[in-house]
Amino acid sequence: MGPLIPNGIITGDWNFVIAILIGIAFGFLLEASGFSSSRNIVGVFYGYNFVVLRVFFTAVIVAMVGLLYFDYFGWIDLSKIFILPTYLAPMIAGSVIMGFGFILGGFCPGTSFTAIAIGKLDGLVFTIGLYLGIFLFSEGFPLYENFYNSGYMGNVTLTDVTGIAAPWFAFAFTFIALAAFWVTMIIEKRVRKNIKEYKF
Amino acid sequence: MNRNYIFLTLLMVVLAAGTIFLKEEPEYQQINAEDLLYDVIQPTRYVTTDQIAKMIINKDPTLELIDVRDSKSFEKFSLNNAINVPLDSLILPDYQEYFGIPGTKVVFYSNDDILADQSWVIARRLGFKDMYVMKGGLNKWVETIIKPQEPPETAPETAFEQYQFRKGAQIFFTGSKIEAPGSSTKKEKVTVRRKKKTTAASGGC
Amino acid sequence: MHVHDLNPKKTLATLIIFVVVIIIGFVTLKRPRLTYKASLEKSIQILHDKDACFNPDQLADVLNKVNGNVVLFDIRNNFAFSQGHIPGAENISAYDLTNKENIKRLKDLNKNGITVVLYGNDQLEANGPWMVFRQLGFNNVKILLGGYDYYAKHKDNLSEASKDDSYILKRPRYEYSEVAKPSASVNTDQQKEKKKAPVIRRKKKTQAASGGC
Amino acid sequence: MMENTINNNKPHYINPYLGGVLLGLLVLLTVYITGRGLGASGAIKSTVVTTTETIAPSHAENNSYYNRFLSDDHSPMNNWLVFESLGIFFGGLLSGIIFGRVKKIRIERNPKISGKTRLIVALLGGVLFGIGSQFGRGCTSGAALSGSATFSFGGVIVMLVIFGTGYVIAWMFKKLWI
Repeated sequence: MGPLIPNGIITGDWNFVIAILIGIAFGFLLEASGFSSSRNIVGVFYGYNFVVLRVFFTAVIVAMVGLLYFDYFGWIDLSKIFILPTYLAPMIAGSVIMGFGFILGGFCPGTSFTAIAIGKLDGLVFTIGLYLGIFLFSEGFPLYENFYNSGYMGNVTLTDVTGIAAPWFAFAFTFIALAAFWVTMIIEKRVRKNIKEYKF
Repeated sequence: MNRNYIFLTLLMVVLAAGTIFLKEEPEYQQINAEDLLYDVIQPTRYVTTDQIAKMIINKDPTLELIDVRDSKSFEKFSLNNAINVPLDSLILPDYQEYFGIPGTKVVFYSNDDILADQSWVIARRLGFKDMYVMKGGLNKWVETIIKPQEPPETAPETAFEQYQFRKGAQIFFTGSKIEAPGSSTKKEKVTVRRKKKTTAASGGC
Repeated sequence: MHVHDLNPKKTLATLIIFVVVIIIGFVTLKRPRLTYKASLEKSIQILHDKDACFNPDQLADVLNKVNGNVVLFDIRNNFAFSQGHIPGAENISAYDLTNKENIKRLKDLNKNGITVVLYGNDQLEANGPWMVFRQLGFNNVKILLGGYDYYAKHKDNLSEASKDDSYILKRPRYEYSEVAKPSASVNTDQQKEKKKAPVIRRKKKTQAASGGC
Repeated sequence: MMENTINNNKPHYINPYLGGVLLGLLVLLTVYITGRGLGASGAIKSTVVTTTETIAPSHAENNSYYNRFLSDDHSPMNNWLVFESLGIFFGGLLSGIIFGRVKKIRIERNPKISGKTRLIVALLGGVLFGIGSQFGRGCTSGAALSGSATFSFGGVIVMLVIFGTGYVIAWMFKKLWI
């Protein structure tokens, strides 16, 4: 049955209506979970607010587990969904750069949009920065085109790389995530004792 | 409150652990057994040697001939541009790359048609489409294309047309001359007509 | 100050809804009516298994009532069956063979250890159904080599079929490389064309869709 | 100590696990409908490509990066992710209105740093994130969240490295946040 659009069950006309609706749900969840505040987000790195870790990992494990069940039920054909291609070296480099950008800016692209929506100037500036960054990247692209395309491994999944079946990864992720939730709950309580209440 | 969190944690662990017990993915993507049973009783997969000859002569780019005999026989003789995929290695991933190429018609052939048909069934179970079996196989190929039999006088017009096509194809595949003596002038006319068609289609040859 | 709601009641409710969806999935899961019992490797082995086939001389035993553990299924259409068939054969056309009742019958016959011999006009006609039933685990289903055509030709001396092997297919009847050899007046251009290395096509790996995010 | 119950009149965020479960279900729904996950940086990329193409079309065509996303039949703006990102904005607005967080324009910052510093740092962060997201083939939502959820090897790498880097370098920027 699914995925609906690649299987032609939903035609292209509805595509963008669906895009907006999904976007609204996404934006709502990001904002309602507290991602419109950079200080909430960065809290994950300083131990005073682990909301990012909680939301993010809960989302990943629910989606992972759900996908496996839905595939089993024949609702989603896992072989037809888009698997992000892996370019190992540029991906690692890019993620390190993103890590810096994350801790400096305090946002990631999606969350900065919601920050703009509730009137935060830093979110707007971050988005302008994103625009400039991508612009700079594109202008200088010929310089690192080879690097950009290096380390290509194809649209590989964890199973393709390690040979371990997907459910084991789902289980391992779930286990690690749940353990992390309990540990961070304790850490957060301790850190907050030593920190003055932050206002935003 | 803490009790609810413990319950949540346990629920999630159970859900995740449950995925491990879901049926393991089959090694190969296979079609539903019922669909396969339905597909094998359709005679639409059979194509004649004439059709294949025509496609080869026309250099039909969609044609992909698969020789399912063993490699020894394949080396001795094979049809033009055929690929050797012995039945026993059909399920090896390396060989599967030959199948499922968009816009191609896979045609299996063997000495007769049994082996080719068996390959067809296995490949169909693997989910590949647009596959055909050359009915009669190479034996029929020899009888119809390499050594075409002249139809009896009483045969309908179409049989003669077919015969003339086969004679043309024979030249294409063996390079032999038509036995000019013995054939009546009337037939020669027909030959010319058929030949025209084949040459027009075969282009350079 | 904005704080996060710490009460997980709604979370629990949502997750339980998710679990309910999964349970619904399990309940509504359609089990396929037929499943492969033989792996692909096994399915190919079956094709080499002589015991999966039924020789015409074995058929003679059945017709002479020596072997009563065999039923014959004529999978041709009604018309062909009425024109002539092996005595005692039942006409179940290939299309009907996939019926629920007939599959159930095959299952029962399998349980009772009765061999089912499928035949069509030739071996090819029964090949598909025979292969699939074998792959579905019906180890009692066999195929009549030579088909009805061979039987009709050798009706009277079936038991001598063991000496004759013309019903065994798969063999080349000609030395192809010899037969297809060009005669003296070879057109060299054509020969070159024939010798040309085959253009081997392989499926392109699916291309990565453009930027994800 | 933190309060266990929240007064509904007081603005608050939803339970993070609730947000997570719903977000996970949303990823599932998105994959179910579109066959691919969520994303955000792609929309900015489309905007960059569109503006460059409008201002300097020949330049855009000569650049091999822009060229990947240019095609004659439709504008790169006509992109699934652009509409999705518009939705993100409106979704954020909706949530902000419901929970009473939409206020006049303001800068959120650590009281120890000036607003100007915060803006400069945010801009720099944005630039870095923009560059990084192109190398990483996606940002936190596209690569890390949706990628990991679909078991993509690259997605998991991106997720681990982003958070790993964050933890490693957090001490350097401590003054910005606490």
